[in-house]
Amino acid sequence: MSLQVKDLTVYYQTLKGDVHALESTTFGIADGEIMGLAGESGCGKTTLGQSLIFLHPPMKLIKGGVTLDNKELPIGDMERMNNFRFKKVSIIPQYAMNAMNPTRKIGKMVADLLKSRNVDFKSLLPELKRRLDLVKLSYDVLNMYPIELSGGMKQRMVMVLSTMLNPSLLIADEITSALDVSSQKAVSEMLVQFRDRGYCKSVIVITHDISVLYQIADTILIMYAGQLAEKAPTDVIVHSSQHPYTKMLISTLPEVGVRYVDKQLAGIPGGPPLLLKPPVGCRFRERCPLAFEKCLEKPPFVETEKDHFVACWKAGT
Amino acid sequence: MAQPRKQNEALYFMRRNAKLQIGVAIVFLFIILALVGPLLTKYQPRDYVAPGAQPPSSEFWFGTTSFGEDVFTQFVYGLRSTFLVGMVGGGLGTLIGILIGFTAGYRGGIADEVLNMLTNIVLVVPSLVVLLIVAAYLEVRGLVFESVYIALFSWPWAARAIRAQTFSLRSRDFVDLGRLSGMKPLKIIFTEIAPNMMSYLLLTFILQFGGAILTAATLDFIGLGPTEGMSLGLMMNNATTYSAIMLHMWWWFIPPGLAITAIVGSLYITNVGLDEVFNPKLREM
Amino acid sequence: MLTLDGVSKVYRVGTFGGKSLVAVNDVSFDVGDSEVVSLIGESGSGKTTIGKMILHLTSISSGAIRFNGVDVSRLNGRARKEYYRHVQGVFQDPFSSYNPIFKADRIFRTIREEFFPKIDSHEWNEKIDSSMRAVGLNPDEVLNKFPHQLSGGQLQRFLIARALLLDVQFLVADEIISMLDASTRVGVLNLLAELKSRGLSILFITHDLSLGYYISQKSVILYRGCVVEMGPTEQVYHHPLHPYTKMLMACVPRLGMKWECGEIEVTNPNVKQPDLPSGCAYYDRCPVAGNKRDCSTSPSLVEVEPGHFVACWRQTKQES
Amino acid sequence: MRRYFGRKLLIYVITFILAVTVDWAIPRFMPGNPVEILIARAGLKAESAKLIYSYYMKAFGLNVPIWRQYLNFWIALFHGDLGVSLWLFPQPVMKIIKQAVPYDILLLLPAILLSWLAGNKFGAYAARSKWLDNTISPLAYILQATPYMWLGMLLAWLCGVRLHLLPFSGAYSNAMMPSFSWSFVWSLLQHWILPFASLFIVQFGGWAIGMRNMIIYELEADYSHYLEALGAPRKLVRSYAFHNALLPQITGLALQLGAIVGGALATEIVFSYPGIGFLILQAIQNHDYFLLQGSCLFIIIGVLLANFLIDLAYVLVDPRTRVGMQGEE
Amino acid sequence: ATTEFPRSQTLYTGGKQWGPPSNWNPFMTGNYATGTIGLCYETLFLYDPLTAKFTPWLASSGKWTNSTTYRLVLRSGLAWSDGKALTVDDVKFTIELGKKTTLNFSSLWSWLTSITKVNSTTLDFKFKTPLYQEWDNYLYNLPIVPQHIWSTKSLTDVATGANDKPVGSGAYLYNTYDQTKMVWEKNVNWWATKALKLSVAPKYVIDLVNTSNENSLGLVLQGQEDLNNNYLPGISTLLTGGYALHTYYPSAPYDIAANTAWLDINLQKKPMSDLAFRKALAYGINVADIVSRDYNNMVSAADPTGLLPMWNKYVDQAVVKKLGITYNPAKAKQVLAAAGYKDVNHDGFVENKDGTKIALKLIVPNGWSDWMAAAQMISKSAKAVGINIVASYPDFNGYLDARLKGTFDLAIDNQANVSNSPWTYYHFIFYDQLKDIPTTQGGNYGRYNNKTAFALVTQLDKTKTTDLAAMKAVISKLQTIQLTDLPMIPLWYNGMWAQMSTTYWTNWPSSVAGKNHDLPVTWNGYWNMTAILMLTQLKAVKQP
Ligand SMILES: Nc1ncnc2c1ncn2[C@@H]1O[C@H](COP(=O)(O)OP(=O)(O)OP(=O)(O)O)[C@@H](O)[C@H]1O
Ligand SMILES: Nc1ncnc2c1ncn2[C@@H]1O[C@H](COP(=O)(O)OP(=O)(O)OP(=O)(O)O)[C@@H](O)[C@H]1O
Ligand SMILES: [Mg+2]
Ligand SMILES: [Mg+2]
Repeated sequence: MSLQVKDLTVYYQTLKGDVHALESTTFGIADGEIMGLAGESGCGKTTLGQSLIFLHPPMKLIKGGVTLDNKELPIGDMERMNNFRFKKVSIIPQYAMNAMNPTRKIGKMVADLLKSRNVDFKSLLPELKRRLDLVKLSYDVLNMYPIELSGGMKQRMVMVLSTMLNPSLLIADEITSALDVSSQKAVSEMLVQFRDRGYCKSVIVITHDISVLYQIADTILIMYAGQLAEKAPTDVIVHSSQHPYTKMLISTLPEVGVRYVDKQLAGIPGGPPLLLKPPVGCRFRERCPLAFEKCLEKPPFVETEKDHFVACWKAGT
Repeated sequence: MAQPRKQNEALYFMRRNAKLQIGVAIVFLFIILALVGPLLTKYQPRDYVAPGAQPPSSEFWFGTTSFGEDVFTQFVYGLRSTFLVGMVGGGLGTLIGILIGFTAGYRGGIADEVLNMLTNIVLVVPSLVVLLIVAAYLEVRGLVFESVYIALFSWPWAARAIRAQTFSLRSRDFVDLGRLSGMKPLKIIFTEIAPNMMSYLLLTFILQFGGAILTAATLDFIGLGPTEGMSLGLMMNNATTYSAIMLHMWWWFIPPGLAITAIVGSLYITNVGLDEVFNPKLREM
Repeated sequence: MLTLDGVSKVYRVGTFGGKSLVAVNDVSFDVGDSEVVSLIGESGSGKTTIGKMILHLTSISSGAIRFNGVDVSRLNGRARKEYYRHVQGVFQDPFSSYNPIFKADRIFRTIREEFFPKIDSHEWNEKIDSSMRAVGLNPDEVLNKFPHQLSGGQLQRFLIARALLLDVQFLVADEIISMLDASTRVGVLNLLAELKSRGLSILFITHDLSLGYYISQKSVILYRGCVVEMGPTEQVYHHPLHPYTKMLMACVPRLGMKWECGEIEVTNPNVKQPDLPSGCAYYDRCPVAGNKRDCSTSPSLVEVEPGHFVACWRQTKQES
Repeated sequence: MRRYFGRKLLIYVITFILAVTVDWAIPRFMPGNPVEILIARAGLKAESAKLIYSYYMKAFGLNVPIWRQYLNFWIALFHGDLGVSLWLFPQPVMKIIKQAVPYDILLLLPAILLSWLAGNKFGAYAARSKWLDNTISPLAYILQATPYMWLGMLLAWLCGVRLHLLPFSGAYSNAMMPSFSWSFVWSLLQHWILPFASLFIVQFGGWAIGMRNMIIYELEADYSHYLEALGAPRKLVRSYAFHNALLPQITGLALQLGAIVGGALATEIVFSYPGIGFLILQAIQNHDYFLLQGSCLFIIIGVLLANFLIDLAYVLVDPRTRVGMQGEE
Repeated sequence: ATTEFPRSQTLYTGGKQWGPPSNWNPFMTGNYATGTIGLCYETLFLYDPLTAKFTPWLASSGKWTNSTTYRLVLRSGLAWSDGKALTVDDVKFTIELGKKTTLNFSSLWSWLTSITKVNSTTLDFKFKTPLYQEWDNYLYNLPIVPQHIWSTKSLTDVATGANDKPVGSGAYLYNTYDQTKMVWEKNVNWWATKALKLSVAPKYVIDLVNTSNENSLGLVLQGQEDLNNNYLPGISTLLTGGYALHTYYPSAPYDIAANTAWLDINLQKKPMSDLAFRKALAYGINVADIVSRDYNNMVSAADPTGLLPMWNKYVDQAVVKKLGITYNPAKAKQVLAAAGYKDVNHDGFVENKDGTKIALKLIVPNGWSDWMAAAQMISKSAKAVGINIVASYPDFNGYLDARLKGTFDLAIDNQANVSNSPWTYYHFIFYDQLKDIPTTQGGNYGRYNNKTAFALVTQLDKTKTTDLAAMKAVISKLQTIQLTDLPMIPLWYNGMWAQMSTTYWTNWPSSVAGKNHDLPVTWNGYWNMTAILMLTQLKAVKQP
């Protein structure tokens, strides 16, 4: 196991009280695994990703721990965590389009960043060039300013930069959401290539587009309202999921080939609960067609089959 | 995104924001002084009530001028004009700014270009210098008139800010929706756009208010202020012409300047406070 | 019902109209009665611009849009208001469609003020009630709330209900579900389909091919402001003729069907930089483009099958 | 890029023409006749005054139609001729202004540049922690709100009258004529300190505040978060934020110039510093239309020119303007 | 030029120059640099107003040989500072310049016929109608310029040229100037050293440009300015403050009276056209208050005739006793009531006889601080008797304009200065404004129209200066008219403001017996009223 998250609980501290954005999450990612992280907007995907690298106020670590390559990740300690950031854990943020300093040449910024991490920029140049080639960026981009690049190019540049030090864990937050289908495909495939070439060991891909995950992820983790719902290999999630939420979610996705006149899809009625004062027990209870009394207790996230974890009292039954 | 919640929050933050409270408190203190001050004194600002050049005493709280006018009386009347100039000058400046900002921001196109150019022109012209020219040739100058011509040169800042805001609000979908409902542009501006900028307009007004006070003080000091009445700038002007500095009559020139500094400074601090209240990004600081 | 006839939109950017940007280039298509037409294209291809021109929110640079034979751009004052009685729009971001400082149902009030100033309250409430039910909202649940207290799906339904208050015949739906969550988007989508069956014509703007497929009878594929292909949805999706459409179809991520591994990015090997000032807009990315000369003029739409048009020199050549 | 400059230049040219026209027009359409004043001032014998009146009208070019006067004004302007001063008759306005300009440069240039640099450094420093921010920023706000002349009066009183530390009037000792001697330079410096200080202090507050606000915004920007997430040291993040925050401060400088010049005016008056501000006051008090016109014109041109230079410089330092360079700012 | 001036040999003056020195043209009376006439160019005589005596200066004597011929004898051994001799040709040339071009004294030629050179030191002036009073005025005011330099100048330059680096005959030479000062350097070859055994004490006279009252006060208090001729508010409180200050009179009013401040009344407007109203006004103004509060007793209240104290002998006390008006509020109210001015609407102010409101504006130039305060006080004391006067401060331009065009109601004015004859005073009050276009108004801004009075002024001008009785007779008639008709109301005497610092120089002029009684004033026209002699009396203080 490259990454092991145990009982991680992170709240946002706000004036109205704590937002329980991440509650007792426990899961692992194997070496070389690309794990997709999906769920509705606001379910805590970004929070999870951020917690693993840059847990800053108003986020607050309530409990839990993370180990990466069998070493404890001091995620709650800003200073100590710095030794791991970029080198061991890295991120391609949701806002990759604006992630680069608009007034510095890209090359300069890369150099500054590397130098500040005590890495010799010069000696990395050939490698940098190789990776730029891989993502189809010309070497000249280093001499350009971010605004001279298109959105997709910036996205790829950040991808290269973030993985420059071959981190064990890469967190890719919504990196394809703003792209056209063609670029989406390209970027996704690059991500796979990065993993394949060992630029990064394990990857967490955060998105709400399950069909993209289906293309690239080895496993998919479904979250609902701050809690884990289900984790399993991609095919299992798509074709034989056990959590009612996952099932319903998959079934709502329109696809080319499905027409209203032929087959009417149904949505999930209702909406997710507020995380400020989340209901006890299973948080999906309200919307779940299968809900019963037991659901007032929080279902544990258990392995029902090999590599298949579900948090539902009715799972497997 | 969520404004009503924001308003409640705003209240909450207002109560917690020390800058805002201190700023508002000081400004209010002076407003009250301006309101009740004239009742506390039995003199008129230009009355000769005592021997000249008296230092502050229990009878003449701020001392007297060379001629024996009561500095305190002048001070409280001066405060009144200061607030008047702030209100009228700042208000009018904001109003012109709003007018031009809304028009430019909402209409866009050529109207925007032209107004923008006008704004830029007035912006780069050293306004005080032009004010000097204008004021120098006016025979009789009143307080309100002074406020008006201060406003005529101070609006560009407001216009720019409001234009930018309008510009960003204009492209919001609810404005388009308003148009789809057949609303007239003016109605859209005032019922859809303006309410969303209230906090912004308030901030703009406060800045204009402070700016007008400072400009007026400078004009008065140079001797181009109102030809009648009393103002804080005029007090400083008098203090210099009658050599208060050389004669160590500090009680004559310190209060007016101090009041201006305190009022304008508090306005600025209030502004930051309000900004912090309205702008969640700054709250964390 | 609605016809676009050679519509173009040129934005002037820079001071005093320095540069110009052709956002929409000579677009023609029509939407029939009770028909859903989906307008598909990537970001910046001019979809929204077309929608806004139809809604008379932006001026038309050239060409004409006709609604039941009437030139839309001529409408002003009362006539324009009358037009809005029949043609309405719903936009992408449900949250920004509401003025955040007012309650959500204010949008109804505006409609009443502008279109039904004389109606009495009872009648009006009834009207609201019925149109709310039509969009599947429970009035008691949603009335008198601020936008942030409602979900995106509810807000979009609200907007549709608003349109239904009027005698609306044509709806421009600009990416109305792309901001919604998977769990709620289907509901709104189904609602549109339902409205269609009640006789409404819809221009469904999207960049998501599967959504377009799900709902529309006719699809128009837009690329850089030009229509590259259009026709009955089935034909366009299953027999794409234009290389761009083909590429799109290949890139759509589908559950249960993995992308074919191949070129990471599809580009025209002949082109280093987009240096074609005129001509086929897709030339620089086109993998099948011939040499430069062949594509140096812009191809016009050619009907390849009944109702199925494509603008590609290759197709045209094959034909002839 | 060319378009950008073209546009800027257009604005400047229009501004210039308008400003000059206003500058020319106001005295002419105001009541009163400058020559009458000159004569009244001379205390001439009535019998001679009549003769001298027509003589002066001609000398000041006031005896031709108004449009002709306007034309002549422009023609003269391009010959560097701003007319003859009434107050200091028969000195040419240009000569008087030329004598004053060095003092303005001496006072304004260091005050503007140093306060800008120091204010920005200090503002960046203040944004560093809540504690610093809560103590230093309010102080900076107060400084910014201080009327220039009042601070000047305070300084003059404290440092000059009370403590006898520094002279507070004029540009150098009355016992000297300008020369390249140590004693002269020393005297110049002593007289310069107080007016400089009052300009510096007020502006310093303004820049510090501006910088503080900008930096806070920059530190909240995505690129800052990205850098932090990658573990970049605070130093790097701050230096990026500082650099980016500095850019708007440059445009701010251009926009503030007019106001600063206004402040300098008041300061020069307090300290009887013989710059253009002081000239303007004298021109106003002595009804010297031509000198007033000339001085104001000079300031306007100066501010426009400085603005233009800053615009130029800005393009060099901010790649966004260089690459984007489209309509919106 | 010199770049540093040793303090102990330098006299710093100030008070005349309100702007940088801009010209040294003695014919540009308005704004030539301090000392241009007096230190550099000299006049034929000096005049001492305190003793009413003429002192021969460039001239050694002058007298009327008959009623239309004046014979002038020039001193011998006179020289210009460039070494050339100063001769009668220069004098003749100078005065004839006024015929060639428009100079301030050009009107002289309307009654002067010719100048003839009798011999190398003597000139005869032939007059059509000799104006004796006015001629005497020229004798100590007309600067003599060197023909060898001025004959090369164009006439424009003569009239309005700056005349840089002037060459004169006086005690000082042009040294240098800058924006803040004019520097004069002692002329070691000055003719008077030999001829009159006079030697000026300071090596340099530096006249500082006034920038503000405050600044001047600071300089004087710190001993950086030795003589200041500004009105410095507050100075009287400092005289005893250990500042080494000296004034002409050791006690109030401290300064010699220099001119009369009076109230111009616009006689063409209602109700000022009514004599009764003017009388009430005159009774209603509390001048003592102005003197004590505004001026801290640095001025004294004016005589009802307004004639300066030095002209006391011309005041017809009988007339004053009979007609003179002084502050008396009760009387003012009584006069108003008697004339039918009543407070109809009970606002505290009387209304016109026809019931319309009276609201008079009293204008003084903005920034003239002592006058502004005085206007306030006038307004206050007038209000006390029921006359509504509002002080108003247009700027100087507006003030002049209102006065010239006659649009004002009331104004404070002080243009008639000390001179050799009360004629200048009456010429100003009874100036026949009707014969002049407004632009060249020479006085009488109230538009008083009385042909008799105008004729009397001319008659006075034509009276021989030696015929004191005749002069008095005319003046008495003028005073009767003045006090009867009240065309203006005299208020107070402005002083020859002179603050002297004894830090570096002593032996200043003083009223004290045994001290020199020269006028300590650097204003234009005062050097030749004995101020130049002050420089010969000064003694440097030995600095430790
Ligand atoms: N700064 C914050 N302060 C308070 N609550 C926050 C903050 N940021 C996020 N939250 C709350 O935490 C929860 C999880 O947010 P998060 O951003 O992780 O969701 P997400 O799954 O990434 O959503 P999306 O798909 O919209 O990015 C949400 O309910 C959100 O409202
Ligand atoms: N007001 C405007 N001024 C200038 N250019 C504009 C304006 N509005 C749109 N454009 C440009 O016109 C082009 C088409 O824009 P449009 O919004 O129609 O695209 P879209 O297909 O709706 O894209 P998206 O999917 O991102 O909404 C874009 O290149 C855009 O930059
Ligand atoms: Mg997220
Ligand atoms: Mg769009």
